[in-house]
Amino acid sequence: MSTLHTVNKTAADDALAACLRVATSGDSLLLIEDGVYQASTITGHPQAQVLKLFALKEDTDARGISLPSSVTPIDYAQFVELACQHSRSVSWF
Amino acid sequence: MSTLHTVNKTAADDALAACLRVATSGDSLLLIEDGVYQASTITGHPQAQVLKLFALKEDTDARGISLPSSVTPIDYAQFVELACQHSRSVSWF
Amino acid sequence: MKLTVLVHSAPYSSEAAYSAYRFTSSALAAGHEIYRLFFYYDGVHNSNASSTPPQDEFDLVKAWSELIKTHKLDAISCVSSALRRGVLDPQEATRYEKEAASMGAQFVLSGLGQLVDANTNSDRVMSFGA
Amino acid sequence: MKLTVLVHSAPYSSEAAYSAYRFTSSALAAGHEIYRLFFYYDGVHNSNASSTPPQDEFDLVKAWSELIKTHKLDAISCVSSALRRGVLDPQEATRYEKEAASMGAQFVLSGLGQLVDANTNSDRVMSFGA
Amino acid sequence: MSTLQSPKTITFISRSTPYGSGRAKACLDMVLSAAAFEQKINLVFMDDGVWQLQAAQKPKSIDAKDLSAALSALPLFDVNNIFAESKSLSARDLDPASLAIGVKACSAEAIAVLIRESDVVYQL
Amino acid sequence: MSTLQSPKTITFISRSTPYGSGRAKACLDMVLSAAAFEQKINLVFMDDGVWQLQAAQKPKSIDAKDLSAALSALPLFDVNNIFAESKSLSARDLDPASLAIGVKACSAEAIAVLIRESDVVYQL
Repeated sequence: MSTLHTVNKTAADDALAACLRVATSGDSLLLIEDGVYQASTITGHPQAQVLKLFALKEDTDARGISLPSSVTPIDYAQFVELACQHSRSVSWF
Repeated sequence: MSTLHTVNKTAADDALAACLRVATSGDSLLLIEDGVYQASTITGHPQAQVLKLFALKEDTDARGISLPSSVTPIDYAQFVELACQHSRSVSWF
Repeated sequence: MKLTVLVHSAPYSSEAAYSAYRFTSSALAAGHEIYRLFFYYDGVHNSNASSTPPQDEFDLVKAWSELIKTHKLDAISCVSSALRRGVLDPQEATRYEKEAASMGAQFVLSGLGQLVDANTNSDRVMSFGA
Repeated sequence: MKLTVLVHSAPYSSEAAYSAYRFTSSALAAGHEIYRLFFYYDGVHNSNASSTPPQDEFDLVKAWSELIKTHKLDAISCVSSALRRGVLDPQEATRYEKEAASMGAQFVLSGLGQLVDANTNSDRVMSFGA
Repeated sequence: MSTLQSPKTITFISRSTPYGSGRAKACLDMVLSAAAFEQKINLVFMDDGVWQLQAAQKPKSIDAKDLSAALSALPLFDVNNIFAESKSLSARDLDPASLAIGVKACSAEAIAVLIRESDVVYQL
Repeated sequence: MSTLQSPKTITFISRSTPYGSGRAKACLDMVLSAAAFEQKINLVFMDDGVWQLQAAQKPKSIDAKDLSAALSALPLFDVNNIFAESKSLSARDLDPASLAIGVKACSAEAIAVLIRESDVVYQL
């Protein structure tokens, strides 16, 4: 019954904040596109502690961003798998 | 030598904050489009005190927004006048 | 699984349409079925066959076209979004007396009912926007 | 005064192109000269004559066209932005072997050099974007 | 189109201002289309989306159609589960009792429950 | 085109990420065009625009061209007044000494001076 959330905006936008307010324990959060710029700060959000955290490797590589150990890099094939493993997705943009 | 700044984004965006950091005494700030949603809070910014503050009446009317007395409503004809009275403009979007 | 991909954004102006393309390609490569591609709002620009990026840049419109042809995908451009944005098929161009019909032959103009249908008949819907 | 208006945004997807139109109309009404309209980035969609909004909605593409015609304005659509976004004139459509040329006859495809020229020869440049 | 089977529960999260972009209108069109096919609909306003609920909009001044008027027609299409996040309303100094249409002010936790009970969620 | 007279001072404020939208590339194209016509150019990175300066970008992974590589060619076009706002850099934990190209870290006050001394300012 869990949800996959994707966020593709930097901290200049309120998309991640909205997502974190409504994401619940067991949900997954995948940072894609410009969302990967928030990988290093997301673990500071209390609400992020109960989520499984991922970032799209193609997008982190493109931008020269390295990930903290709490955020798992995945590729597009694994992104598809994640989408299938969750009951639904919410794309925050 | 003064500058006309326009801002067309809500507080969900960092456009106004950037504008306020670099706008200087004697500059004018005109809120247009979604920027008019910041009319009621802009006077709380210390940097806004040294600026002449305007909001585009067509956009406040459209959105049902009322202005504090510190922000002057102007129409498109006055917007054109403002643009001509200043040496340059910066559109923050 | 049966997946539907909803695309809200134009090529070039944001990365989202490219991400949707990569997601779709990867899903097909993994053996999933794409029930429908639905291009909505600025996403309809993905169906504009007149798009001509520089030769050394990735041609997303062409890539979608080839993916749709190869896998015989059902690719719908939302008709009300597309009309506003000037992406017409020959039939709509004739109806509205417009000279140019730029929509690619791989795409079909249709309404939001096709997205409601996709909700019902897909296992998952994935949205991409900016 | 001589004014140049730079438009970065498409109709319908944001209000910015509409604001640019109102600003331009008001400047002309006040007796100012519009040295140039320059449509850049997503702004080139303002020059797509195939745009067909619902009849009860404001038709911004048509409004631009009429304003340009009435006042004989110099209206330039940035060629590299327009090619990417599939807004071609007949000459570019022929050159790139595309079937559809949807750019309105009131607009001219040209390069960013025309914006540099406008910087030099206008008293003010006003930008609109989203 | 394949035959529509049993209705799905669809939650729409509308997070955009009414006139600054076309997103709010595009979201409403999706809602109306789902309503026409008799789906179970939740419509949630969050963040800048609550500006759509501001009273006394007069968008004729910018040649736009009144989005709040269109929203007020939703009950005619049997769209009755309309929510606005309390935190988003209060951050914008919007009084839930003085909005253009009747909505249920709710917490983020309540929105989380709506999402969990949905087959499909759209955010725009 | 009318004859170009004496060069103008043009300041470009680049506030967008390199690949999330086409804005950063569009801003760079404007800079290069102005440089080709030998205008006096200031290029300022603010807010998310400083992400364009991140080292070790490999945008081939998303089929994009390397924007930071293009930026590094700017001195060849005599664009040497390149600034990044210190506050924007530090907010993103970017070290001015380890960026993809050489820029002058500067205060918002310094950017205000650049604007005041410009004939035209573009923000993208």
